[in-house]
Amino acid sequence: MSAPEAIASGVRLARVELEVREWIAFDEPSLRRYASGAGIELAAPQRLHVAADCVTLSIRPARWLLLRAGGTTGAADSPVPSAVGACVELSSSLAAFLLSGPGAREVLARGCRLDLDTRVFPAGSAAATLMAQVAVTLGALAGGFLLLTPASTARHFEEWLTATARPFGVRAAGTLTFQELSGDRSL
Amino acid sequence: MSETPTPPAPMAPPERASSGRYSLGRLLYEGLTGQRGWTRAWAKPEPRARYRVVIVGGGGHGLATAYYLATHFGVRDVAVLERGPIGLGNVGRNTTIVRSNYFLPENIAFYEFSLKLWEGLEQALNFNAMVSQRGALNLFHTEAQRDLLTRRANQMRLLGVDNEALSPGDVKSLVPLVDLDNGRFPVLGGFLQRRGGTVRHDAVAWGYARGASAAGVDIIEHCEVTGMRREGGRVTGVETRRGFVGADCVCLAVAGHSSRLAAMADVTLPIETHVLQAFVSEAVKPLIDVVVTYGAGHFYVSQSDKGGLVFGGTIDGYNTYGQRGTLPVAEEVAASAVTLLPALARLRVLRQWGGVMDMTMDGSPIISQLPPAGLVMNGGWCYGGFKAIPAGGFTTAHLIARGEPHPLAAHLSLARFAAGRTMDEHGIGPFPYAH
Amino acid sequence: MLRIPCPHCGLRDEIEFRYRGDATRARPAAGAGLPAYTAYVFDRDNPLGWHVEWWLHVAGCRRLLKVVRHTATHEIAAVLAPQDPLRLPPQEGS
Amino acid sequence: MPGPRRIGGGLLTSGGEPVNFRFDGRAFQGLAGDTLASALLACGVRVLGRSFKYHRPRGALTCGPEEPCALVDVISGDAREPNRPATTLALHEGLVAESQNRRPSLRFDLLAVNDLLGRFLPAGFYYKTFMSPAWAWERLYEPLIRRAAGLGRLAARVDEHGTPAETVHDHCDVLVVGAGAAGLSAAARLGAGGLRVLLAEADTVLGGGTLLSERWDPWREERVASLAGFATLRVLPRTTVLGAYGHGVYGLLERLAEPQRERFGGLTERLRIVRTRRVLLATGALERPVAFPGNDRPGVMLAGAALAYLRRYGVAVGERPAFFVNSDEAYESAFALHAAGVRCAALVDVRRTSPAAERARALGIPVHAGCVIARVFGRGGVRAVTVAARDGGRHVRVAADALLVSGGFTPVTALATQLGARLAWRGAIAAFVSELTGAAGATAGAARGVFGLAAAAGDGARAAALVAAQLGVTLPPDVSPAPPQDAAQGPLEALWEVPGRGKAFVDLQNDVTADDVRLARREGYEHLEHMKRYTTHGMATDQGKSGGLLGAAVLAAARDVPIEEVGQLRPRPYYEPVPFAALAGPEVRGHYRPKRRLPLHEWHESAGATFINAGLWLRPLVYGGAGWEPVLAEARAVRVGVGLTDVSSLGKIDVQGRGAAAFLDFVYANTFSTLPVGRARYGIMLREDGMLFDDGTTSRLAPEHFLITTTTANAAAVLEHLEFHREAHARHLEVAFTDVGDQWAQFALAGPRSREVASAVVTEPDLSNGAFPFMAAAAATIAGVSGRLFRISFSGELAYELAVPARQARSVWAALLAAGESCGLRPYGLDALNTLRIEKGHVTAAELNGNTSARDLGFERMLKKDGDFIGRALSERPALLGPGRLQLVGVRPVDRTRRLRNGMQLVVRAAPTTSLGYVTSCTPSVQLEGWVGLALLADGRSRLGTRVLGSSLIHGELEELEIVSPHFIDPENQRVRS
Ligand SMILES: Cc1cc2nc3c(=O)[nH]c(=O)nc-3n(C[C@H](O)[C@H](O)[C@H](O)COP(=O)(O)OP(=O)(O)OC[C@H]3O[C@@H](n4cnc5c(N)ncnc54)[C@H](O)[C@@H]3O)c2cc1C
Ligand SMILES: NC(=O)c1ccc[n+]([C@@H]2O[C@H](COP(=O)([O-])OP(=O)(O)OC[C@H]3O[C@@H](n4cnc5c(N)ncnc54)[C@H](O)[C@@H]3O)[C@@H](O)[C@H]2O)c1
Ligand SMILES: Cc1cc2nc3c(=O)[nH]c(=O)nc-3n(C[C@H](O)[C@H](O)[C@H](O)COP(=O)(O)O)c2cc1C
Ligand SMILES: [Zn+2]
Repeated sequence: MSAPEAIASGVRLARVELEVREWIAFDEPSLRRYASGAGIELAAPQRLHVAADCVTLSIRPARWLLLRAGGTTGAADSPVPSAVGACVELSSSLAAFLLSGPGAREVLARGCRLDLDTRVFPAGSAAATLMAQVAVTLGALAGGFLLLTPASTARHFEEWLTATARPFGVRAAGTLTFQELSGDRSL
Repeated sequence: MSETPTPPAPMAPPERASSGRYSLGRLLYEGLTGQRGWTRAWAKPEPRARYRVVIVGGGGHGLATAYYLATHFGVRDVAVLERGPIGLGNVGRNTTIVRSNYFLPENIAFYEFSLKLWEGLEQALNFNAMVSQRGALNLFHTEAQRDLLTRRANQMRLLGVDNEALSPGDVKSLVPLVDLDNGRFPVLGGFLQRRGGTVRHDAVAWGYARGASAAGVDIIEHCEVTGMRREGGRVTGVETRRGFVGADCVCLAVAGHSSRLAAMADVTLPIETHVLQAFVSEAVKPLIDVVVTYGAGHFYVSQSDKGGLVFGGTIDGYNTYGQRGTLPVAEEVAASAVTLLPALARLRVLRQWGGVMDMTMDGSPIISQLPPAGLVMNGGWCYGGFKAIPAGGFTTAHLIARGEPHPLAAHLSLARFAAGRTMDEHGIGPFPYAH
Repeated sequence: MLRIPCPHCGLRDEIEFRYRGDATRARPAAGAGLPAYTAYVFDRDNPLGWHVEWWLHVAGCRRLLKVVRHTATHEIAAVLAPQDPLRLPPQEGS
Repeated sequence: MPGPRRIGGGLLTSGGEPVNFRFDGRAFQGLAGDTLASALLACGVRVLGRSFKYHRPRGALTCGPEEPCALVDVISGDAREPNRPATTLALHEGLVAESQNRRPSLRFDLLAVNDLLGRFLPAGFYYKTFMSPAWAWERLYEPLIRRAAGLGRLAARVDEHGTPAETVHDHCDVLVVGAGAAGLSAAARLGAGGLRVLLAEADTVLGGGTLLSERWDPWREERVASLAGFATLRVLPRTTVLGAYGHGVYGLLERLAEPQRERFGGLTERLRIVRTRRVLLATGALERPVAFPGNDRPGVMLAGAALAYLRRYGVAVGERPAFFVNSDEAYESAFALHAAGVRCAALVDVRRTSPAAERARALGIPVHAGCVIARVFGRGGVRAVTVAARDGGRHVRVAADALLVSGGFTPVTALATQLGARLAWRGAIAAFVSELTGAAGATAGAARGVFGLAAAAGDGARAAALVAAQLGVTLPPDVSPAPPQDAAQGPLEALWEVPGRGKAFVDLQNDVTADDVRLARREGYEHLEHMKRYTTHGMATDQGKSGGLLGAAVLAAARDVPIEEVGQLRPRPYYEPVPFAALAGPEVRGHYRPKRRLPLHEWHESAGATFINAGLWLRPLVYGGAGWEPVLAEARAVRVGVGLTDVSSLGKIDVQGRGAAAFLDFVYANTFSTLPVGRARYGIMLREDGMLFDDGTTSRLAPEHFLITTTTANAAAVLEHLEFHREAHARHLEVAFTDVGDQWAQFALAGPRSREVASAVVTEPDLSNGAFPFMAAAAATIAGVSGRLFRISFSGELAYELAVPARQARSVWAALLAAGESCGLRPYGLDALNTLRIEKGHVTAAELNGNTSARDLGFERMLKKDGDFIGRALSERPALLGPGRLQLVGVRPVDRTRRLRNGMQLVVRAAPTTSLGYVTSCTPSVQLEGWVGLALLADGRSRLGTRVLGSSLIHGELEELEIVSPHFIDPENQRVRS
């Protein structure tokens, strides 16, 4: 008889401290030029791009989320010229989590309706979706899933995630810094 | 708007039903004679070439319209054309709730008239439709909801219609399974219309069919209407799968299919067709004695006499003619059920289905003359037309027989949209998928 | 349950979208008058068959999509951007 | 081995530990691996329950989830779970079960009198009586009927943690349903092709029909073992596919095995939602009964079920069973029982000859060919049967303690039908098949009428290749071992009913007899779906899985039409009844909806706030204390000094782009393109039907940059409204919207002394009235934090709204409290805010109720004279401009000691039942004496200065009210500009 499905165990849940901005392109080629001039690589659609000082995520056409270390300023802060696009400060708007470990996919399958199989959603993939009834922006890193969620429902989301991950032996892994995220160079 | 009238008496008692009278005595007699004496509840005639009135749709409203035409308005030259067997549309698949607790005074008066007709229906039809005035309870969870329901209750009481406010404690003693706290949206109280309740859905179709048939109406099943014939701007009859049937007046009573039938006469209606789902649980011993409607999500429930919990939620929210159930609605409805009535957690849901409904742009029905002469419609019932079957049938019969709207249904004319007299109970606006 | 292939996000469950109804009715010009607006706001063809409809992908890209869907089978024939011209499959029957 | 009827090992019970359990209070012992039914049968217990209507004693008809009769209540502590099929209920130590629907006991049931009165209680009898007097239904008949109806009794133990539940989302290329010969071979082939396969099997073990044949053990074991070798294949045993939902979505119910339950906090079942590209239905066929008098007696069982009890649990259901069959397949049971040493009393075959009959005779089994069972003796359990020749004449009574029946096999077509496959009648098997074709997937094995295990295995491989090809995958050559050969089979002869006296059941749970079906037909309920509803055939917990077709066949015979014309009952989800908890998933009770918390939630909590639900938000209503007093104290502080409130839940939308101003002119009824940078303006949005949709202030931060605020309730809807109208109707305008609601914490600092407090924390800009006048908006430095400052007022007092990034909310709020201490600054909640705005005559959701127009609320001067905007055209419909509209007014009780109520109706004495409008919002006033309220009143503005009656009949209140202006304080708007 077939053995009961073996379920991967072991997950870690950490909060991540990030600054977040959204760049909006009114003229996409110009914004791209502007970005590369500022040393920022804008991710391809539905992808996430990791660089040492700035992670970019593309989940909406002509828009990018720019993530960088808390309390720092850099190229991502410079205002986008209005002929090219716009930018909106969202650091307070989103809470960030990193869910990692062999059981992470199993945990997310209990709320995320997307196919997160490694062949379908490999490291470097990004998506916006719903989990536990709240908006979640999901990025697959080599070392786990980055989860961005609205600040007002972050506690609800965290409680849900923790409860869901309990059978998988979840460990709270404190707060990570941006460097610990972007150190994930395996992409 | 003043108090609602009492229901009228039939012009003449219906002719002796061809199926004979139903009674305990007859049951006993038939029991001793092998049940040989029972005959068809309604006749199954061939369609004739023409009728004074052709009603399209053998659902609740079509059959009730025919019944009242024949018994109260003296119009017996009537056919009901039904594309399949009668009573398998929405009348045969709804959650069977009857009540008259509405916001707008015009609607209260209309639905109250219906409730009064329900109250004497079984005796009039000689058919036990199990009209069960067990009470319809609406719960509220915020002060804003309390205010709205207070306004509604006060409006009903002005019109002499029963409705009372319940404290959380009253709610608990009426429905002990309710979790007043429920962790998210505590129950702050409820409003109870004691005269509300449930009616055995199938029996409504069968009872009206039997009554109409006995009064001379031809009920013609498996006779789909496929086109409308017009001469000089006037509808003169319908094309059917069984040939042309002429009529002085054609009445559409096809619920979710109203737009399609109206289109046959080049009329575009302010209607979208949406699916509403219902569910039934396994039968169990009595659990819930009234109709309960949750106020913090989409869920309402009553227990059928057979023991199954009959419950439903909201529409799927996109146009569809598919009578199917879907998972997201099932999840939402079950989550609401378990939140409000956590004791149901281990009860099992048996079956899930859907019905396609004619959602109007303001959420209220349409009983109206349509642009071409000779064409009348009864429709736009949205998810609430079961309770309206007696009044809908009666007032539609009035419109057909008298050529003018019944005063209680005058506000339901098609012209209200252009005029700016929409009957929007919840103030949602022209978004049927959100009603 | 519908799964809508969003051109930006991929195949997604219906709960990520907000339905916005019939997409075939053009908004009349300003001053077109009451009858034109009444028809625009209230009247619907409501076909049993192919239906062109708006869906806003609120939980994804937040783009407005024009979806061609069959109202009986729920088959989706096309998902277009608002400005894309329509290619409507033939309506069967009458 | 426990139980006198246990005669062998059994696939599932061999080596099992003894397990103690109780049934109806009696202690029994079974084996690990048993079901309740197998354990009781092993102990010789045949009566497991009472039927729905006639309360006849019943045993188990089947050995699986399709069981109609043997349903029990499972009891744990004071909780009872009703209607569990004993045939699938896994035995565990200490299990307590009770039979259902009997009073006082299973052996003696008072309502068994219904059986004797059965002749008076035909199908639908209740439609013909209990009609008068009208009141008696609710008070007499219905309560009696309700108590008699229903099966088991639900009793729940509800603890604060609730019932564990889980929903898992799965994705695959092919969902294979059923792991019989067909499903196993199909899954293995698909796995070999590298496809992502999910194999779902309802049973606890894989194998389906192969489990019933020893010859097949090696093949099955090899195939099952091979599945583990495919990295992309997952097996889900104990998992039933509940329904097909279109677009490749399926709902599955997985029952957790005992060891898994603990890990998941006591979870017993989980819902799986599978999205797949194709489905392969290998759901097999179910054996069906025959209608004959007494076909429901305990001991009457399906032949295949008896075989299953023997093979799976080592239980012989009888010592001297008789058989009643119409096909060769059904002989397998007789052969297996015979081989196990059970003597067969008689094998009654309706057919005159068949290869299997010859084999049976050769074994010494007494075969009665061309015969039927005419009668069953034994109310509490089969004692004997009468065998009658079909052509009349010969009758023999044969002693037997079980009657094992087979009327043929009905392919399981539920899922295929839900997917739109057509039914086709197949005379050779006397059943409908419905084969899935096209893009949804394929059907294989007995589910499409391919009976015989080897044939089914081959058919599974065929279907796998077909589906793989559709997905563009060519399967590698098949190297699996050849299965055993099928024996040659004689043809089946359709047999539905043996006429005779006495009740012959077609639906054993709902007690529907063949006579009921005929009665329904006579009364005109001749369509199958009418017959179903009139008799309740197929409406029980088993949904007619075994007997459904039988009822249809009896109906066809009564109507004298071919069964194709009658069809088969419409299958709907759920293939197996599913607990509410499993469908609901984990988002229930405390997690039913997300809680949105303000950035200062914890501060409000520590300050003793009472919270209320405002949509998903938790907002502080008042700080400390119940009743009006604390509310009015907070409001008074604002009127006389200064107060501070958290308005962070307001919707905030960032609008940027060259087309921003033009777009706002299009979506707002008033003009925004003329708004200077650094200023805010109150705006109203209409729906396209001309009714008010939302309101709020919008500020111009830069020439091409605006910030919209919306009401809390409509925040999401407004954003969608903007996005929709931009993309549908204004694509020429370059404009982008971003939800910044959670980004900004926003506080209202209000009251005559607010400038003092603001000046202490705002270092930039200059707050003097000239430099920063009413409706000014600017970037600001607030307690060292860069934020935004708006001079807007909801309370009607001099006021500022300060916005800072939510992360800085705590420190800024603290700085404000500290700065305000000397001025007596008081935090105020939503109730005080409401009091203040009512006094000022500002509207909220209670007035913007979806049925009010701009004109109704006195906003007509805001409507643009020129240019297109959403809602313009239809806001000018005749009835909206004409008389009779409900207009916003203020109301006060003439007797100042009396109170108002929200939802009070307004009438005049001359027409006391005609509503002229209603009170929308009211509050005790801090400014004036007594209560003040806002109301919507027919032609209200022309009634200013008159009186009406406020009627709240549910409270028994009738008050005389004066109609006044809705602006109770400062109608000239002096204070906000001071
Ligand atoms: C799940 C669900 C729950 C509901 N719950 C409630 C409730 O609790 N309370 C309540 O008051 N209301 C409820 N309703 C609404 C109510 O059932 C309907 O509004 C009402 O039944 C519609 O009127 P009807 O009975 O005439 O419609 P139907 O019974 O649908 O009758 C229309 C008939 O027209 C026939 N037809 C269609 N096209 C043609 C054609 N071309 N030619 C001939 N015949 C045609 C159809 O076959 C059908 O029989 C519910 C509806 C659903 C689906
Ligand atoms: N002449 C005969 O011998 C004869 C006649 C009729 C049927 N049969 C049976 O036909 C079978 C042919 O093999 P097969 O593979 O086609 O059928 P099968 O009956 O062996 O397997 C079908 C499997 O599907 C499972 N199943 C059904 N519906 C399900 C659902 N909704 N969700 C999950 N699982 C579900 C069942 O539990 C079963 O294990 C043989 O097993 C044989 O016993 C044989
Ligand atoms: C009030 C009510 C009670 C029902 N009770 C049962 C029931 O006990 N058992 C059952 O199988 N179906 C029950 N049904 C559902 C019907 O079987 C059927 O699904 C429904 O009427 C829709 O028809 P359809 O499934 O043929 O489309 C009930 C339906 C209604 C409206
Ligand atoms: Zn998208």
